[in-house]
This record gives sequence, structure tokens and C-alpha cells, in this order.
Amino acid sequence: MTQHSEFLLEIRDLRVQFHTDTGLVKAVEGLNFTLKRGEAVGLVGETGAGKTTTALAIMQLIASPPGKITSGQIFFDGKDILTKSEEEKRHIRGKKVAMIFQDPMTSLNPVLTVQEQIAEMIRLHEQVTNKEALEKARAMLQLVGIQPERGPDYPHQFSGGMKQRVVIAIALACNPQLLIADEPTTALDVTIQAQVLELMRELKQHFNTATILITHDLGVVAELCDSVAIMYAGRILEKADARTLYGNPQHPYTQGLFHSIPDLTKNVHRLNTMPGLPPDPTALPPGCCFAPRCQYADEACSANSPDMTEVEPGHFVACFKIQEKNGRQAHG
Amino acid sequence: MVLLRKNSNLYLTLVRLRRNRLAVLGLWIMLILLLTAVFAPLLAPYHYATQNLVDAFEPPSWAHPLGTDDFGRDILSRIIYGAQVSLQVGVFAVSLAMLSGGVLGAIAGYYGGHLDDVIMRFMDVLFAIPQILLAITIAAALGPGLMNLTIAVGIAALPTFARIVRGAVLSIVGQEYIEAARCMGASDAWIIAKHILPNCSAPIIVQGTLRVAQAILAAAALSFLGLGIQPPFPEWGGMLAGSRGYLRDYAYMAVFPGLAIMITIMALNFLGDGLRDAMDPKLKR
Amino acid sequence: MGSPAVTETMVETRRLKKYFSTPKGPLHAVDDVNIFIAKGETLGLVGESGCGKSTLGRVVIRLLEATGGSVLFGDQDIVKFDKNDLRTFRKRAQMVFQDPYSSLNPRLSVEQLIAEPLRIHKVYPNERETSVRIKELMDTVGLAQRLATSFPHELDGGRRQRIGVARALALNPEFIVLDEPVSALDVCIQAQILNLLQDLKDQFQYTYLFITHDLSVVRHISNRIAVMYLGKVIELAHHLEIFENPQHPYTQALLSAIPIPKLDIVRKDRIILEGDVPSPVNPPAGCRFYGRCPSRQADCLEETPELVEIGPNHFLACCHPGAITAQKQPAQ
Amino acid sequence: MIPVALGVTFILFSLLSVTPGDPARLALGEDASEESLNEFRREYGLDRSFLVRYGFFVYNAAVNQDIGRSYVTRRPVAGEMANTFPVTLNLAFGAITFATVLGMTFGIICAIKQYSIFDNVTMVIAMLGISTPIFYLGILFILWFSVRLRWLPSSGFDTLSQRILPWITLSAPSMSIITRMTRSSMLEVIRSDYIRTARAKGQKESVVILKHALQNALIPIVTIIGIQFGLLLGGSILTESVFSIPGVGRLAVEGIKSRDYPIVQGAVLYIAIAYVFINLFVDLLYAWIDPRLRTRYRY
Repeated sequence: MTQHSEFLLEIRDLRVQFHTDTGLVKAVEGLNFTLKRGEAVGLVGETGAGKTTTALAIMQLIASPPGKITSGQIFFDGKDILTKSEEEKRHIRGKKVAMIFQDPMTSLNPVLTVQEQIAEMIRLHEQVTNKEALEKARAMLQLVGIQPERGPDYPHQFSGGMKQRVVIAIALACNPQLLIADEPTTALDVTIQAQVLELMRELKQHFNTATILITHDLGVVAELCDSVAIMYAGRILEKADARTLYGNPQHPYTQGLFHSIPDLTKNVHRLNTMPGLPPDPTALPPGCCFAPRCQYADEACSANSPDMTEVEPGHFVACFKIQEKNGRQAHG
Repeated sequence: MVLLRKNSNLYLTLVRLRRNRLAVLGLWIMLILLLTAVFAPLLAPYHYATQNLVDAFEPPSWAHPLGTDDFGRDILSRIIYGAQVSLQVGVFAVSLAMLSGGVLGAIAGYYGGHLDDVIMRFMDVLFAIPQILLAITIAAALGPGLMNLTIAVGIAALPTFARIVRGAVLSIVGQEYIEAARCMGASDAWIIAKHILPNCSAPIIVQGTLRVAQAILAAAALSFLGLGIQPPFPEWGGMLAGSRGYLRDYAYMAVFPGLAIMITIMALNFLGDGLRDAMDPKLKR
Repeated sequence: MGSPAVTETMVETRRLKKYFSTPKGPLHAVDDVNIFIAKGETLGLVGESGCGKSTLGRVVIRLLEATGGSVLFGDQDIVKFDKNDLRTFRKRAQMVFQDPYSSLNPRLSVEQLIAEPLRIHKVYPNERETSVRIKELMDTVGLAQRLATSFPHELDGGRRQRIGVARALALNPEFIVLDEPVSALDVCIQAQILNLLQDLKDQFQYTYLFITHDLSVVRHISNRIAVMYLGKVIELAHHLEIFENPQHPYTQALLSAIPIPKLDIVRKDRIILEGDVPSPVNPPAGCRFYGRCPSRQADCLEETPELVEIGPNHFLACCHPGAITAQKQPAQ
Repeated sequence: MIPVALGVTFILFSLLSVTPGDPARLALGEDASEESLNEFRREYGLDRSFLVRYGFFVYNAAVNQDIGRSYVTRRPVAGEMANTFPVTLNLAFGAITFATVLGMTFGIICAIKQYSIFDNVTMVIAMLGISTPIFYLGILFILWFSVRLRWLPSSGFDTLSQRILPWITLSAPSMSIITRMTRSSMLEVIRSDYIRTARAKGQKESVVILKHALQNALIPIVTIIGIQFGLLLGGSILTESVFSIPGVGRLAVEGIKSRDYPIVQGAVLYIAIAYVFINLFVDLLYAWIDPRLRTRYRY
């Protein structure tokens, strides 16, 4: 399977389920996804869409029990990481795929110094002495805009924005090929968010790391990403390069999402809202998962689940109505 | 039954409790024990004080299923009557501690400030004396007897309840819905009655259950030391103390009363643990 | 929409102060704030976490006691209200809280929650009339009647926030403080609630104080916007004026930091502020923004700038307004 | 600490002053003359008011390290304490050491192997440990190890073999509680975000547990151990009674029975002060474990 080298990451038909008191939660349900080397993709969706679960599946960090990857393959660099041993997975984690978690306040260990937390990563994946690891850790701090002298400080002595910089330093310490950033700026204030986004942009140029940016904020995606994937109820509904998707969103859900955000350049009295709520993950509707809220849906939509089809070069949409429309245009 | 609507918290708690087998077991044991205590005169084959020196030191037999003690009294009957004492002391001592400690803790938690400081400093002093030692001293000051034993054990448990209730009240006072109620114009009394008390009932019920176990244990310990219920009235701890001279030859005299204490306390612990899990808001979502 | 012409004032604060005592000294949460809210308008109050915006909202309706200054409601100073006045005042001014999870007592059902203000003030003589009013309120905020006996834990964030709104409306207030009412919600639900608030205002002519950290939301919903920084209102103007002609360097930085979900807007002029918001405990004399201001000058520390009108209905608290624009000129 | 000592003695003074019974008559016997009774009362200050007596007690304790004399033996209480208190401390420290070492070890293993057979069995035994009164456990141990097997002696506290049973008996409830607490604290920490961060680095599970989780889990565990020490000091009274150990607890119980108040006061005061010291030590331990508290102390 070395043919896949075009893609750094390819996910096929991934399904992740959680056993809970209220029933079987289908968090990720038939997800297909590809990522090129050096590409930055924004994975956008609302709470419960399965974004974080997807990221944890790639990291092989789904807590089991209650979670389980029930089917699918995740090819990283052409090899399926689901079939690897725990030992091999550990060598991928951190060294090849690193992750930034959402809440900087809780994602650092409160009883260890920040330089120790960075150095730990370096010691794990590189042949270095303790001294070299600490030196490199301090260099990483410098890189993310923290004075290296602050290395021996503890996390509680840093502000939220600074902590997130430390988390970024940990993630990038071993120069991974893929960085997964899960809502990296959601917990931060606007001006601090701007600082962190600026840093991430610089680091992206510096390291050319492929990135999956998980967020609910289409604005943040616009700042950092080359392409965008819209996720809903455990599936990807639309994927395209950023220019196409922002200029010409096709899926009714994507359009609804854009309409729900107050526009800073227009004055409207009321927003265009989508009716209803995302489906209950313990009882996903048959067929298209968006059909119950979709103004265009008909019986066909509730009967079968649409596959992703390419409606224009590089623009994939999972919607029968769009496919119909495009089919008509192609024939007529 | 408005309270038992299918989606109410109480109903959900009971459903979760029923799923916990150990908690259900604990509940059954406590029910049986309660019935035993209430109907002791009917259930016990002999009166607790009936002496029969001829039959002294009988090992377990059909006539005396758990044997007889040094005065020839039937051990089973004494254990059955002993349930009355243990349950009374446990329940009343905890009620006493819960009421007085609870009120103090609630005042400290709700009003805060100097009142809080004064109450909690006093509790700190009481905390510096190990509970059993405090109970012993109070029991000594009051003299023997069921009532005094209950008071001693209750007062010794008071600071614990003050702390628990204060903590519970503090965690609820910080909630936004208390602020919302004040915003609507609710008075302190309304807020305490409608919002704080119902919401801190969970930890209080759980702790109350667990503390009944502690109180029974403390009462048994006091009687064991000879400071609680005086013979011939049967108290499990006192029966254990009475058996100490005959351990070498008549072990059953010690084994059965101790077993009664152990089973009672275990049942209460199972029930308390189960209640805590069933009421844990973390599991609710 | 446009701001209403010269109208009656609903609420006015005069030198309003709220300090909290901390072990390290007084925390200046609200410091000398002079603002007014006109009858029927929505005043948006924006700022980053810790700037004192929520405290200001609470002092204005006396959920917190002011340390100094006054809050005029019509012609009465609510700071001087006694217990009885306050009880009457509670019917006229209400609040919607940020967190729809913790602001609802988990042991009360939807109808009990909405009935609470009616019962506290004994608005109706009997239960029958109360329940008629509850039904009416549920209709008003768009809650289905079948939910009347549900408990908060069974509802999603949007519906819970509707309960919060219904409860605030129950006593027919004139003035409502909305403290981050949509921050905890996903964009689609957020849009639904924003529309609801807008509709209610059209229908009942409420006056809103809308507190948020989200600049696109505040622009959408407000007539005028006040920007807060470290306990001070530093700029206040019509909502479009703030966005098109921001004068305070902090406002400028804040606005430039918003990630916009569009690709064609190239933001070359982004101002990245240095450092974090300093502590509001014992703030130094002079301009609070001095430490992070890109256009600070030596005399900024000499006195604290007051909020003064620099154009029609445009108030600013800065010693050197326009300095930043002047500085930028040569660069272009 | 001084306010606590003052508070403790005040409460004891109040309690013992309302206690029925005349210590003079108890000490001197039924047929003592009124004269000698009065002599006794004067000697021990019993003729004075409660507050005056308390004032003298505090003054003598602070200035002369004198906390009174026994009514019965007429010897200084401080001397009696010097004889008995080390025994109680030895008993309590031995028990807390047992409880901590074994309790934490079992707790950690249970947390790592949640829902395994080991976990389930340990939890059942821990529940038994919590539910068994110390004095019952002590009697069962004597029945089994002393009477039946004849391995260990059933009384005294001089030799190591005499100490083993009391240590284990006294440590049992605390060990159970520490096991349960360690388990639940570890399980809670293991769910936290920074543990996920450590795993995301590719760290080995064993290192994640011992380096990242344990130190964070220690904070509530240390609290519990501190509280347990107080309970052990109280529990030592019962253990001393069961195994006939000449410790301060037994002295106190005998003091109560014979209305020998100075001895009771001394015993409770010593135990309370020991407990206060332990709490002080626990506070210092927090600062050592948790850097957040360390910086708070520094400023």
C-alpha cells in the first residue's frame, strides 16, 4: 500500500462508537478524509459533530472502554496505523503526529515545569542527553515567543495564551509531519487569539507541517487553512479548498452555517437560521443525516446516505440534491 | 405523586440505585434489621436479661442457635435486642449531629464573613480532638445510658456535619441559579428553602447514611470500653467486651456480636456508596 | 435600524465603581464608569475576559453593591434603594445569564422555573392564572408546551436559554441585562436566540444591555457599543461608527483581531497587541492601556483619560486620539 | 496551634467540670473524713471556681510545663505522659506506615487495572476493612493468631512480635480508606487533559501513571492520610484496650472511670497537639507536592 504516498493521511470509512448509559453513541459514522503533505485543512463543525473523536482516533487515543473504533482504516504515510502494535503507535504519537488540545488551562501537568514537559517529548523521540533535551526545550520556548529563562516555571505561573504557546512548543518539539490542533484558540480572548494565530502562521511557514485545524469558527479557518472540510453528525458533508468553499458553499448545511454567523460587513435585522438541532448521536436518522433539517430534502434523502461526489475539481459534496442539479447541468 | 414523575431527579436516582446490586443488598439488610429491632420481643426466643446459670457457656445448639454467655443468657436474643440500641443510637445521634451541625454549617456557608470564621474556628478546635476521644469524654461527663450515649456520639459527629453542609452550601451558593433567584427578587428564606436545601440534600443524605454507620461503630466502641450502655442491657460492643475474658475457650461469644456490628456497618456503607453514585451529578449527563 | 434620536434615558451610571477586596489589594472591576442607556435601545458592552463587563452589568441592576457612584434608573438612584424599593425594582429590571446549564436549578421543571418570578412577587392570585401566563411565556420564547414538565438536564443549551429568557420576561420588565446570553451556544443555536431577542425587542420595546466578548454578535444586535478595558469604558459610539471609525488604539486592535470568515478580506493592517491584560488589582495611575498600547506616549501615565465626546455621539477616553492613525500614515 | 490547644483544654475543662461525681471522694475512698476531703480539694484547687482553675492550668502549663498531678497516683501528669505517650505514638506511626504503604500500592494497582479481578477483590476486602470495628478485628486476630495458631502474643507492646498484631489491627480501616481514596483519586486524574497530553507525546503508560498521574493524585490522598492519623490516635485507645498496651489511651479510659481528670486532660491534650502537628506536617507536604501552593507560600 505504498501507492498512497501522495497523501500523508488517508482515512477510509472510519466508525467510532461509545457505549454510554443512554445508548450507543455513533460519534464518527463512515468518515472519509485525505490530507496532502504540508496541507492545512480546517475541520469545521458544531459541538458533537465528531471532530475531536476523529482527531483522537488518528492519535489512537480513544479511551476504551467506553470508546471503540468499529471499522475503517487510517493510513498514515501509506501504512494503516490501526494494525500497528502499541509500541509502534507510541513512536508515531508525538514524533510523527502531534496534537494541541483545546483547553490550555488543563492540558499541561500542573506539577511539572514547562521545560520538563517539553523536554519529555524530546527525550522520548530523540537520542539526546537530559541536558541537550532541556536546552532544546528552552530553544522551543524561544521559538514560540516565551523567554527561555521561564523554562523552570510551572504552568500556573503563565497566562492562558502563554500556556497555549507552551502546548504548541511541546507539539512541535520533534518536528512532526502532522499537527492536529483541536480548537487551539477557542478558550482565548480575541487579542490573545490573534497572537496565537499569528504564531501558528509563522510556525507553519517555518516547519511546513501538515495541519488539521479543528474548530467551530469559520473565521479562524480562513486565517490559517488551505482547505476546509465541513463535518456534521460524524460525517464530512463538504470538502474543498478554502477559496472555493468560502466563495461557493454548496451543501445546504454549509450554507446555513455561513448564514448563521453575523456578517461584519452587512447590516441585517434578523439572521437566516436553520431550523432544528443536530441529530441525537444515539439515534442517527437513516439516510442523509442532515435531511430532517434540510429545506430541500425529499424521501430519497431520508432513505439513503449520499456519498461524496466531486461537483467541480477539488470540491466534494455529499448531497443528492446537488448531485442531481449537477447531473442535470452536465446533461442539459 | 408529583415527585415521582418519570424524568424527575428522585426517580432517576432510584432507577440508578436499583441498578447497584450492593446498594440494594445494603437496603434489604437495613430493612430486615429495622424490622428485627421493631419486633424484637416477638422474634427473640428469650428475654435479653433472662439468666440461666445452668446453661452458661453453651455452644450454639438448637435451643440456643448462637450459644449462651457467661450468665447463660441467649446470645441470639441479646443480638436481636441489641439491634434496637444500635439503630436508635445511630439514627438519633446522626439526626442530632445533622440538625445542629447542619444548621451551623448552613449559616456559615450562606452568610460567610465573620460568622463563618467564628463557627468554623470552633469546629476546628473540636476537630483537633479525635472523634472517639471526644465522644468518650462527653460520655464520661454525661454518665452512662442510652440517651447520654446518643448525645455523646451525636456531638462528636457534629463538626463533621457542619463541614459537610457548609461545603455543600458553598458549592451551591456559587451557582448562577442562586444569583438568578436573587435577580428575580427572592428573599434569603425563599432561596434557602427553594434552592439551597433541595440541592444540597444529596451530599447530606449520602453522608448521613455513612455517618449512621460511624455512629453505630462509635457507640459500640464506647460500650466496649464500658462507657456506654451498661449491662445487663444488650449492646453489641458491650457483649464483645463481656466475652473478652473467655476468648480462649468460648470464641463464639465474641464472634457473633462482632459479626452483627460488621454486617450492619457494611450494609450502611454499601447503601451510602450506592446513593452517592446514584446522586452524582457527574454521571447525570 | 439607526440609533434612536434624542430620547429618554433608561439607565445612567455616574462615576460608578465596584472594587472587590483581595489579599493583594482592591480589584478595580468597575472604575469610574459613566454611561447611559436610552429607552428602547440596545447598548452592546464588549471587552475581553476580566475587563469588568459582567460586573458592570450586575452593579447596574444591583445584583452587586456598588463601591461608589450612582446608577440612575429613570430619576431614582438604585444604589440608595431599600429592601422594598429593590423588590419593586426587580420587576422592572431583569437579567439573562451566561450559562444555561448553571443558571437553572436542576431540580425544577420548566414550568416551575418560569413560574418562580411570578410566585415570588405573587403576581397572580391563583395557580390557574399563573399557568395561563406560563403557557403564554413559553409561546413567546418558542418553547413547545410539551416541554412544560421537562427538567433542564433533558434539554439542549438553546432551549435552556429560552427558559432563561422566558423567566426574565415574566415580570414584564423594561430593562434587561443580557450577560453573554449566546456565548455557550453553537453558531446555529446562537443565531436562533439572537433572532428571538431581536423579535422580543420589536414586540415589547425592551431596553437591552447586551454584554459579550463576541464582536460580530455585538455589532449585529446593538444600537450603540461601549468598549471596556480593565474596568473602564474606553470608547462608546454608534455600532457602525465603532466599526468604521474606531478611535481608541485598543478598539482598533480588538476589531482588527476578529477572524472573519471570508478570504477576500486581506487584513494587512492587523494590530497584534503585545503581552496579556494586566491585573486589575491595584492598577497604576494613568491610562490603563499604556502597557500594551502601540502608540503610547510619555504623558499617557500622567492622568487617567476621561470619557469625552469627540464627535456626534462618539465618546472616547484616550490622551492622544488619532495618534495611531497618524503613525501609520508613513508606512502606507 | 496555641489557639487550638487553648480551645481543646477549655472544652475539656468545661466538660469535666460538669461531670458528676466527686473526685476527692473517689480518690480518698468512701470513709475519708470531711477534713481530708477538704484538704484534697484545696490541694488540687477544686474549691476554686472553674475559670480560676482554668487560668491556673494555662499559666502552669505555659510557664512551668506543669499540667497538674494525678488525683489517684498523685504523680505529675507530665511524667505519666512521658511514660505512656511514646507507646501510643509508636503504635499510631506503625499503623499509619502500614496503612499508607500498602493502601497506596493497592490503590494504584486497582486504578490501573480497573474492573479486573484484583480490583474487585481488593475493593471487597477494603469494604470489609472499613466495616469491621477495630476492637472486633483485634479480638479475631487474637483468636486466630494467638489462641489458635499461637504465632504471636496477644498482649503487651515491648517486643516486635508483640507489636505486629496491634499495628495491623489499628491500620486496617485506614488502609482500606487509603486504598479506596488512592484508587478514586488516580482514576479521576487519569481522565484529565494533561494525562491525555502525556499520552499524545507517545509516553509509555507506566510512566504516564507514575510520573504524571501519581503526583497529582497525591494531593487528596495526603489529606486523607492526615485525617486518618487523627482517627488512628483515637483508635489507639481501643487497640490499647484490646491488646492491653500501656499507652496514653488506656490511661485516659482508666482516668475517666476513676474521675482522674488531670490525667484525662493531659491525655487528650497530648493527642490533640500531636494531631495538630500532623496537620502542620500535611500542610508542608502539600507545598512539596503542589507547586501552585509552593509559590503561594513564597509570596
